[in-house]
Order: sequence, then structure tokens, then C-alpha cells
Amino acid sequence: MSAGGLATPAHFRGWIAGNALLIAILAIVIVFSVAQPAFVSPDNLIGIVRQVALFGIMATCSTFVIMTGGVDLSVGPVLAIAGLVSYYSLGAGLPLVLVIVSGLSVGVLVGLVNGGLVAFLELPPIIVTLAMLGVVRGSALILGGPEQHLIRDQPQYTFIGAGNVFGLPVPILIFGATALVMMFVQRRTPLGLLVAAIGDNERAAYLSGHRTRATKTLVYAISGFGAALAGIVQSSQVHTALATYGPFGTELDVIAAIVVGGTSIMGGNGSVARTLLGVFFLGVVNDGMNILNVPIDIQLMAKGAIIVIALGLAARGT
Amino acid sequence: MAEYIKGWAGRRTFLKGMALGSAALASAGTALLGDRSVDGLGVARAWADGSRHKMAFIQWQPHTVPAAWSKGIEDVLKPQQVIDYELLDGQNKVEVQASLMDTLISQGASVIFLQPIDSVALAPSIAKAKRAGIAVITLNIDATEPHAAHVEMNHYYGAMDIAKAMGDHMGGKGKVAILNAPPGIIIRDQRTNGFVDGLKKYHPQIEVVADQVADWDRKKAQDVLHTILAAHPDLGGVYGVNDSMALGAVDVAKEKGLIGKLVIFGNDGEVAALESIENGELTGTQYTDVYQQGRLAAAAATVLATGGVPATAFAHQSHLLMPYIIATKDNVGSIQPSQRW
Amino acid sequence: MTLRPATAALIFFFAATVAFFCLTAPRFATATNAENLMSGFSFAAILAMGEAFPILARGIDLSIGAIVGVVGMVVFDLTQILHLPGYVILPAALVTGAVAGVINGVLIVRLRLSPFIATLATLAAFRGFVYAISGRQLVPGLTTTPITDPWITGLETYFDLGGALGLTNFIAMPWFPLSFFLMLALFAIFQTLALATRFGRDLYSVGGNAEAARLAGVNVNRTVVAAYAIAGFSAAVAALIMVARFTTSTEALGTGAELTAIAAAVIGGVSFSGGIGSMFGPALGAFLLGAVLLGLTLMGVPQFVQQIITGLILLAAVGYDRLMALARQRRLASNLAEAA
Amino acid sequence: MTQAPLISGRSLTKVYGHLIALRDANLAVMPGEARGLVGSNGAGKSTLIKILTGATAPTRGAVEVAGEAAPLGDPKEMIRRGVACIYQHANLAPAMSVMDNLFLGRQPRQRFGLLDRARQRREALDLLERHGVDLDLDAAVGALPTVQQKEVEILKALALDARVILMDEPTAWLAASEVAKLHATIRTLKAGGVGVVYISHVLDEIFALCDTLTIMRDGCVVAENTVAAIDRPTVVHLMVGEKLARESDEAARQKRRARGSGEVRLRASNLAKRGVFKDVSFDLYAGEIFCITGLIGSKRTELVRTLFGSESFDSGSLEVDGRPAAFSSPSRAIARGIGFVPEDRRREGLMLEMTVTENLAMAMLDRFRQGFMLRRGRMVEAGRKAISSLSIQPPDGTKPVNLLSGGNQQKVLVGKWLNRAPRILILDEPTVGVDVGAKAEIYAILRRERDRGAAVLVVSSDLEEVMTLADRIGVMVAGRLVAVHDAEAVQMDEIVREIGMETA
Repeated sequence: MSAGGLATPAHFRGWIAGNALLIAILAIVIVFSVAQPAFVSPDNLIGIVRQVALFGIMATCSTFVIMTGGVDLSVGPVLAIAGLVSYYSLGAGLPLVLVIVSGLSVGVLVGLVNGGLVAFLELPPIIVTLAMLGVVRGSALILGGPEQHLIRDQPQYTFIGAGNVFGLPVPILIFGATALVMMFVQRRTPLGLLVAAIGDNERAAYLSGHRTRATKTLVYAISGFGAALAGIVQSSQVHTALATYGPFGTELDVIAAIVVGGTSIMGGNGSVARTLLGVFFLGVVNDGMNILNVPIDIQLMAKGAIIVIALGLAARGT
Repeated sequence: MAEYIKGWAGRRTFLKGMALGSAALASAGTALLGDRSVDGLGVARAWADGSRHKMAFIQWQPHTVPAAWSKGIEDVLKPQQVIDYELLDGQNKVEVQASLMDTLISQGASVIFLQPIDSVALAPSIAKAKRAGIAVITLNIDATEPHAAHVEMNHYYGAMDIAKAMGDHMGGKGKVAILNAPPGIIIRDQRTNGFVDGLKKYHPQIEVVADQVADWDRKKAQDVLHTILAAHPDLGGVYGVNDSMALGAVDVAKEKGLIGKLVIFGNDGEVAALESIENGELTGTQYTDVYQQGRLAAAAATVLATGGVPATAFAHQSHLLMPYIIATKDNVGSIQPSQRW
Repeated sequence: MTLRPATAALIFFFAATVAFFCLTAPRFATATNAENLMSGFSFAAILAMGEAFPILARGIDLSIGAIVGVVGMVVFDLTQILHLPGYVILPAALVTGAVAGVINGVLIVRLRLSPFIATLATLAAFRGFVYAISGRQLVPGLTTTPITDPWITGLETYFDLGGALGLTNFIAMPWFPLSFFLMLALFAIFQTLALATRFGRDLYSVGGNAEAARLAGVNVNRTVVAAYAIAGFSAAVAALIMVARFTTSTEALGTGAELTAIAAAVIGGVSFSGGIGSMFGPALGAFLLGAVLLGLTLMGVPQFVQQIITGLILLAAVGYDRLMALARQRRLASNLAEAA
Repeated sequence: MTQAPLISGRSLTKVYGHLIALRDANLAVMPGEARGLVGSNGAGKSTLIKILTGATAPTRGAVEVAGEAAPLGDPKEMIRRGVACIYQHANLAPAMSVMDNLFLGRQPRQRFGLLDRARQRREALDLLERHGVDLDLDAAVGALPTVQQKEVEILKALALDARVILMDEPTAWLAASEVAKLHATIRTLKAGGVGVVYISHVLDEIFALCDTLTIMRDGCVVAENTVAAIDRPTVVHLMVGEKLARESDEAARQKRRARGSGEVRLRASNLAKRGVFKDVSFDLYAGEIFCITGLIGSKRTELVRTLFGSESFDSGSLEVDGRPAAFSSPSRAIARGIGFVPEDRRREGLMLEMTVTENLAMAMLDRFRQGFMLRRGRMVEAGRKAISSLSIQPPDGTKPVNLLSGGNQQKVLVGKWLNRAPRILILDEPTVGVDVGAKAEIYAILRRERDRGAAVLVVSSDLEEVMTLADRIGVMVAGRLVAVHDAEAVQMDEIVREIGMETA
């Protein structure tokens, strides 16, 4: 939308954006740790990673969607319904693997529907996923009702959310793994290149003989997968499945993380690595304001201001 | 505030555990039965001429508490085949609740159960319902417009008592953190203010070091408490404005091996919380028999519906005060399975 | 003219929906129900029309819900705490909304942020501002005191047109809420603004091709800012209507309203590719959504199912739009063929 | 030279990032003067124009209108001072009506700031007939074919009754007849004392139309003269410099190879698409360059798109290497060894923000795939090879493609197919908006492909190009392939006649 946008090299802009953010993160960390030394305590730092793990998973998996010039607003309810599905399959006494698979498959399914509608019927992503937001939430509520479903005595399943491996909480490891895989896919596979190509000039990608529609569909499936994965981790973390998890705002936070990272909402240039930066940026800010007991009103205003400033700087760079 | 002060003593007498509570229930029940015996033929008449009564419950948003109410209501209403009952969702938006009220009014519902998001915002709708001769029974949150009946477990005083109990467990001193909900619904304010005032009243030395929003959500509560503990390793107590958030605190306490050291109180008394108390994790919560609340409201509703009380009489609103207890390890056993929701 | 068929289709779809519910939903075809539709969804229509302006300029405003909250709380404070007279408060409220909109616009044109992001940020910031200024937190007593200022509460009045025109003798007529007429007035103003003024043309050209507009001497930045200001203004009007209806305001007022507004605008044929659509679509779109909700509730369809159905309708709307576009292309192709 | 020039730019310099687009350029136009502006792509012509119209502000330098200093980078103000421009890429709001586009940003108003529709229509109609153009005022511009869009763009500029009109390749998409019409208009304008700056790659037009000539290279003005006092070779020479000039001469002296090796690569029999083209039959041989020419709108583009499978045909049959072929998507066509260079490189050809290397790899990611992995090393290596063999400037694979000049962008676009060694290479208007130098290079590339044994099918409306490049020439008129000639055996004017024939 911005006038000179095209005129500037993506890499230059990316460079500015990426580093502006890195600098910002460091600055904020310093400020917070001066105000509250406990902020840099290893315990809290790990805490931060754990906090961002969930929507970090969603954000990294949703990055491709944004890169193709789309957007996925349906991650919130997908998170909820995935938790419910795994709860019920636990109840059905399925082995853990199947439980997880079934949970994830719901997400992938929703993603495929999103992607199919966007790619093959060429409907605007924001509307498609907004519609699916309602559809999936409704389905989740029909499936699970308003009640909390307690997940009792499922040590294996609980391990996913509450367990530790080499002193690190499992959710962090899952987050790390997801992030690595996504970075690898983006940098080291043709798919990554194709995603960028589609975001840049879909028609050209098509005329170069690429199955752009299939790719776009796949991209939404990945996003759905991420949301579902997050849903499973959360349900295990809180020993509860609930249809209203991932309330309105979740999807916006995810998108915020991605674009604050410097991936253009118009599609084209972007990267999973930048999304990670964005995730940690917001995470640090959030945690810092909690630790300083900043009241919610200031927190929200600060959040807004920070997004504006971070991206404003990035835009200045162009 | 004033209306709280008057009849204060009266309310205090309810805080004597379930024994007294059930007594109170019984009395309320008999009162109702009395009314019904006067007008019991109302239902009979409806039964005879096949006319049906519509009743609906407009909840705040999908949640355990309203779910329990709805079950209670349904269990009473279903057996009387002349009544159609449905549960409607306010989606945590006053405009939605108001619109649903309008719809029910135009449908000519005979009784509307309402859990208002706000005492004032729904008042006009209630007034409109009254004009249409429809009885409105508010659950949990009172409305400024006088109406047929109000069934509540008092949030403000409940929270005060939580503060007291918590202080007692903490030995009257130390730091506490509040895991709060975002502003926008009145019970949030009552439960917070009550707790803070309670601390001032009973345990002035106890200091609230953190009051952070965790969106009613267990996961958020875990994260927020993690952070707070980093800043205040010597934290003595945590108050979750609802049980989900309190249980989130319990998760953290478990992980950090603070069970027993950290005094954690919730609010609602849902089954998960009670279990956690029995396992000696959650210190306590404010319990009230929400299911019973629903049954009671439904009982009142049948009376009103069958014409026991004329619409004009709604001016003098009847308060059905639900007794509540601060459930802790000592008395949680006394809460029968049938009373858990 | 690109939107003619879309509009026609929308009218048809609306009529069909209403007809369907009249047949299937008990008490749908009643005066009171019509009244409920008007009083319950006029503000939604106003929001949808406001949202249409940013979308026409190829943007989007996610923050109007939050702006509703801000204006609501401002009105609450001014009446309840400062006890200002209503005739001061009403303009103050409108200005507040417009200013909030201008902030959005300035962020977009000055910092060159994408509208989605800019308004996503202000969505959070404005809501935070609501909490910050909330009189309900400052003076807890106020939470149970309704607003009584006649200028405000006066917005929630009903007119018995039927009675006035003596129609009631023949048919049951709904009482028309003032909010409905406010909606109509805004519709008239906005429609003129969009279709019959220089600003309107500039808006469409900016949405259609910003660079072309700029080179043709259109002040793009000013046009964009104006579009968001209008969105904010509409949010303010909607907020006033709601506050009048509820005689109070809560910190959560307007949460999620942006999504409904966007949905209504899109159902109304306002295109995200910018520069396509008018005010009629969004307004009718909002009432369409309203009619569906009321109808389904009257039919006793559980609300969870309603969410699903609303979603499907949204899909149907964009799907239909898509079909129309394809049809247009095909027609063009064959036209050219004849021409050649 | 007593009176002040209508518009003059002095020592204008424009820097984008690291790249100097314009260096100390001067340009002045007197009343009634038509000044030709020629130069390779990336020579800075468009930048110069943009500065004069206020579309962008120069990094350094000044602009004067009628002797007084004008504000920089303010299009509105320049329009007010009577400077109009026909931009290279149509600047129109697609969803709006022709009428609204003609008056973009300056619709006449009546009381209360409401639009005066009646007056607007009057003025529009008057405009149409003054310039003898026939357009539906209420049609949405986006729904018009390219030619008419260009006409709207031109009228939009004329409607301003400007004193200076800057034209950046106004005829790029126009058919001969429209070009003539436009030139007539320009002459009347000149007579009326209007000054015109005219950019074009077609030197014929310059020599036919202009009084004076400004030649640019690498962002500098290298020569200024009256058209009378300069001849074609000199111009080309000045534009492209020694080396390239020689190449293009050699190119012209190539010998033809009609039907190449004689092996039929692609056979189209009675291809038809309802309302688009009908009974199109031709053979495409290995080792030849087959050019299909004709007016814009004669459906050549649609035809080749169907060959490539990005559009479908209704009836008739298509054979590749003797096997029937009807491609449902480009990927299928590519699998059978077909490559396609689309007409509009910015919209359909390139990933503008991605690097040269990545763009070069786009058509052959499968070659750089190993299981799931992308073998970047190989990709970069292939990129480097292509860049040197195509002599793409600057020779830096990591540059985003949108930093390259049009000619080099076009080379990238062609180059991305070459590593596949396509058996059939289809190019649609391969040199639109490409400067003489790059043209020569692209011709050379195509000949290389032909000699390698590929079948090359080129669609072009530039007859000069067709005559230089083709081994065989097909003429398309209104969706029909009306004639096929051996290039050796046919004269240009014959082709011109055939093109004109049936449309007239």
C-alpha cells in the first residue's frame, strides 16, 4: 500500500526491519532488568520462552500464509477444537500417538478448507478465515459444550505440556523444533522459495509452471497444523479442554508477531526467523510489564505504541 | 453499596456452612411451595388447555457456572411438560444480551432467567420485559431495575471472606498477588474490590504486590504467576478471581514445589477446584451450590409463570440469597457429590 | 455500475431470507420483531457503513470496536463524573470518535504502516485507553448509577409512525427507534459523500489506483485520513446509540464489533481490492445478519449453530461476488470477440 | 531564443539508494516544439519525465515552468501550471468509469461541493469528438481492452488543455492506425503552440514527428540536436555505444532458416476458441524462428497462451512431437519441453522483489531439488552461468530484479527458460519497452536457441523486429491466421498490406 514500497529492495528493508527489532529487544531487556533485576534471572528468561511457546508455534506456522499475501484469522478456535478432539480421543482410550494425530488432523483439515477456498475459489483470505473463525468456534462449542473437560490421570499426555527434558519444559522443545523445521523449510526447500514467489507475483509463479493453488492450500494447512499443535500443548498444560480457548484476539496477536517481525502483510518478502524475533519481542515486552506489575490499561496502550514504533522504524528504513 | 450494608447482619447468619445453608434452602423452598399450593392449579390449567410456557436463560458467555445453572433450571423445568426451556448465549456482549431480551419479549416468554453482564445496561431491557408482563429472574448479578427475583451468591462479601480466610492461612502478613480478569463485567469488579477491601478490613498488614490480568484463563494465569514469582519469590498468597486462574496458580506451585507454602484461593467452587482442595493443592475457594441456585430460580419461575405473582408485584423484588462457604480442606468434605458441579 | 448486479442480488437475498423466516420462524413476521431488528442492529449498520470507507480506500479498520469503547467511556465519564450537559457531550463524543479515526489515518499515511497493522495496534491501544479512563474503576459506585441526561437517553426514543399516519388501524406497525432514523440520515449523507462529491471520487480512485490518483493531483494522504476519520465518526454515533440504549457504558463496549462490521460490509459487496462498493450494501448487509440472528433464535436454533450459519453466509456472499466477477470477465471476453 | 521555454529542467539529478538514475540532466521545450527523447532503458528518460511532472522530486536541480521556478515533487501544482503527462504504464482507476478517469481529481463541481455530472459528461463528449475517439463513457476502465485504456490515458492528458505534454512511450501498445491518429493530434497541438516531449523506442516515430531530439545514456544527456541535422545510425550509435551498435548490425545480416531442420515440433490444426480465434492451423519446426505478427487485439497473445496451456481452446487439435497435446496447465506444457515468456513482464513474468538468481531458477526448481531439499549451491552456480552468458547488467545475482533496467529484466525472463533447454520457446512481445542494445542481445539469444535446435515462436507487433528476426512470418487478423510467409521471400509492405487488409 505504501507508495515507494516497490521501489526499495526487499533485502535492504528486511535488514533495517530485522535489526531495528533486534536493537529494540536489547534496549527493552536492559530497561526492564534495570527496573527489576529479577527480569534477567534464568528462571524468568526460561519463563518467557515458555510463555511465547504456544503462540510462537502458531506464528511460525502461520508465517507462510502471510508471506503468500494471505492471512489466517481462524487459529483461535482451531486451537480450542484440537484440544477437545484430543480430549475425546483420550477418553476413547486411543494410544497417545493416535490422540495427537487426531488432534492435529482437525487443524490440518480446517487449514485445507481455508486454503481450498482461498486458492481454488480465489476468495479473499481475510473473509474466508473470518467465516471459518465462526464455523470452527461453533463446531467446537457443539462438540464440547461450555463445560471444562478435565484431563485426569493421563501422565503421558500431561507430559507434553508439563514435562521436562534436560531441565527444559517440553513446550519449549516443541516450539524450538517447530521453529527449526519451519526455518529449514523456508530456507532450504523449494517450497520456501515458491511461497515467497507466490507472495511476490502469483501469476508469474503459475506461468513458471508451479502448482500455485496446491501450494497456497498447503500453506494454510500448515497454519492450521500449528494452531492444532498449540491447542494440544495448551490442553495438556492446563489439564483441560475447553471450547472457548483461543478467544478473540489470539489470531490478531499471532499476526502482530509475524508482521512486527518484519514480514510484509502484503506478501512477498518475509521469513520465519523474523517471525521468531517478533514473537520474542512481544513476549519480552509482555513479561516485562507483568513483572513490573504495570496495570492492564498501560500494558495495552504500550503494546499498541510499540507495534507502531517498531514497524514505523522499519518503514523509515525504506 | 448502601443496600449491601443494610441487612448485613442478616447476610452474616448465612455464612455458617452448608448445614444452615440447606436449612435456608428448605425455608425458601417451602415458601415457594406455599405459593404454589395457592396457585398450583396454574400449571394444572396450562396442562389441561395445552398452552405452553416459554422460559429461557440468557447467560453471560459459555462457562462452567452458567452451565451448572442451566442444568439446575432444566432439571426442574423439564418434568413439567408445559414448559419449553432454552439456553441463550450473551457472547459477553451487552448488546447481544439486550437483543436476546427483545426477542424473548416478542416471543412472549413467561419467565426470563438473566445473568446480566452489567447491572445498569440490562435494566432498560428488564423494564421492557416487565411492561410486557414478563417475569425476569436475575442470576448472580443484580440489576438496578427492580424485577421479579434475584438469586445470588454475593460476590463482594464472598470476596471479603476469601480475603479473611486467606489472611488467616498466611498468618496475617505477607505479600499476595491477584490473578484478575480484564474489566468489562461487573462481577470482576465486585470480586476484586471485595477482596481488596477485605484485606484492608481484616489483615491490613498484608500487601497486594501484583494485580495482573490473566483473562479468566488457566494458561495465562500460569504464565503471569511465573513472572510475578520471579519478581516476588517471597510471595505468600495468590487470589484467582475465578477457579480456572487459581488452578493455573496451583500448576505453577506444583512445578516450583511451593504446594503448602503458597496460599492459593479461587472463586466459584467448580468441581475441579474442590478436587484440587481435597488433594491439598488449592488452599480454598468460595463455594456455592450453583446447581441448587438454578433449581431454586426455576422453582421461583414456575410460580411466577403460572400466575402466582402478578406482573405489578415485581416492584418488590425478592432476593434469594444463596449461602456460600469458603471451602477449604477442613470443610470441603462436607460438600456432597450431589452438590458438586 | 460494477456493483449494480451485486446490489440487486443482495436485495434479493435479503428479501428471500426475510421471506424464509416469515414462513419458518414463529413470530418473525411481527411488528415487535421488526422493531427489534431496527433497534438492535441500526448501530451495526452505521458501523458497517463507516467501515466501508477505509475498505473503499483499499484499507481496513480493525479498531472501530475499540473506538466505540472509547467514546462510550468518554460519554460515561463526562455525564457521571463531570456532570456536563448532554448538548456539550454529544459533540464531544463525535469529535472523540473522529479524532481516534484521524490517529489511525495519520499512522497509515505518515508512518506508511499497512492499515491492517496500524489499526491492529490502535485496537489494543484504544481499549487500554478505555480501561485507563474508566469511571467505573475510579468510582465503583457509578457502576450501578444509570445515565439520566435527557440529551443522551433521548437518543433511545421510539416513534409510533403507524399511529401518527393512522396506519395502525389497518396493520400492526412497529414503533421506529430514533437510532433507525439516525442510520438513515447517515446513509443519505455517506452515500452522497461517496457518489456525488469530489472527495468520494478521490476516495474511489485512491482505492482503485493510489498512484494514478496521486499523479492526477489527488491529495491521497488527506483522502485516506478522511476515510478513517469517517469510520471513527460512525463508531462514535454507534457508541452514542448503544450508551443511550444501555444508560451506561462498560469497558468491554464494542468488543469485536469490527468483525461484524467488516462482515456486513463485505456481504454488502464492498470489495477488498478497493474502490468498489457503496453505502447501501453495508447497511443492508448488517440488517441481513441481524435478520438471520433473530430468525434463527426465533426458530430455536442453538446459538452455537448460529455462529456456523453466519460464517457460511459470509462465505456464500464472497463466493457469489466471485462468481459475478467471473461472469463479468466472460461477458467482456465475448463482447471483445464481437468487437474484433 | 528570446522567449522563455514552456518547461525546463536544469542539472536534474536523481539518486535511488545506491543507484544514480539521473545525472545533471537538462531539458527544455519551446512553444510549438516537439522534442524527441530517446535512450536505452535505464538511461533515465522516465525518471526525467517523472521529475518534470512532479511525480518524484529530484535529489538535486531545479524545474522552471514558463520561466518561473516550480515546486518539486508536487503533481497537483504542475498540472495547475499546465504540465500534463501520458505515462508509460496506464495510470487509471480500473473500477471507475471512463468519464471519472478522464477527470480524475478534478471533476467539475456545483453548489455544496456536489459534482456537476451533466457538465462533466458534456465536457467528456466534447473531448471525445474533438479527438475523434469513440469510447463508452460509463464503461469501467478495467473492463476495456489495453488499447482503449491507453486511449483513455491519452485523452486524460489532453483533457487538461495543458501547455506542455510529456509522453512516455505513448504508442507502446497502440496499433498503427491509433498511432497515426495520435500523431495527427500531436501536430494540431503543436500548431496551437503546445510543447511536446515524446519518448519512444521506435525511431521512425521520432523522425516522423519531432523537431528536436535529446539522446540519453546511463542517466546523462549525451546529445541534443534538431532532427533534421542528425541521422538514424548516429542516433543508435549515441544511444547504445559502439559495441552494441555493431551487434545489432550483424543481427540484421543473419541468414534465414525457414522450416529449420524440417522436423515438426508443434502442429496446430483448426484450433478455435469461441469468440476469440478460429481455424488456426500452422506447423512449428525445430530450428526455426516463427514470428506471428498482427495488430494488438488480433488475438495472437490468446493463441500462444492456449499453446502453453494457461488458457484453453474449444476445438481443433494440438500436437507436440507428433503426440496430441492439450495442456490443462503450464506445468504440463513445461513438462513437454515448452517455455513461455509472457507479454507483461512486471505483471506476469518476474518476482520483482526476489533476486536475479531466484528469478532465473523459477522455471526449474525441480532441477535444484533433492528429495525435500533445495540445493542452493547449484542454483547460485546456474544463476552465475546464466548471468554471464546473457551478460545481465549489473552481473550480481543477489540484486532484486526490480533494480534492473527493462532490457536486463527481459533477459532474466528469457534466461530462466534456457537452462531447461526448451524444445519449444514461445515469446510474446519479447522486446516491448526494451532498448535497441538489449533488443540486439535478445535477438542473439533467440538465434542461439534456434541454432541449438529449439523451435522458437515469437509474437510481435513491431514489424522491424519481425523482419530482422523471423525465419517465417505468420500474419494474424481478427483471430485468424491469414497468411504464412518465408521471411526471405516476402517484403515488409506486403505484410503491412495483409495486416491492414481485413480490418479496413
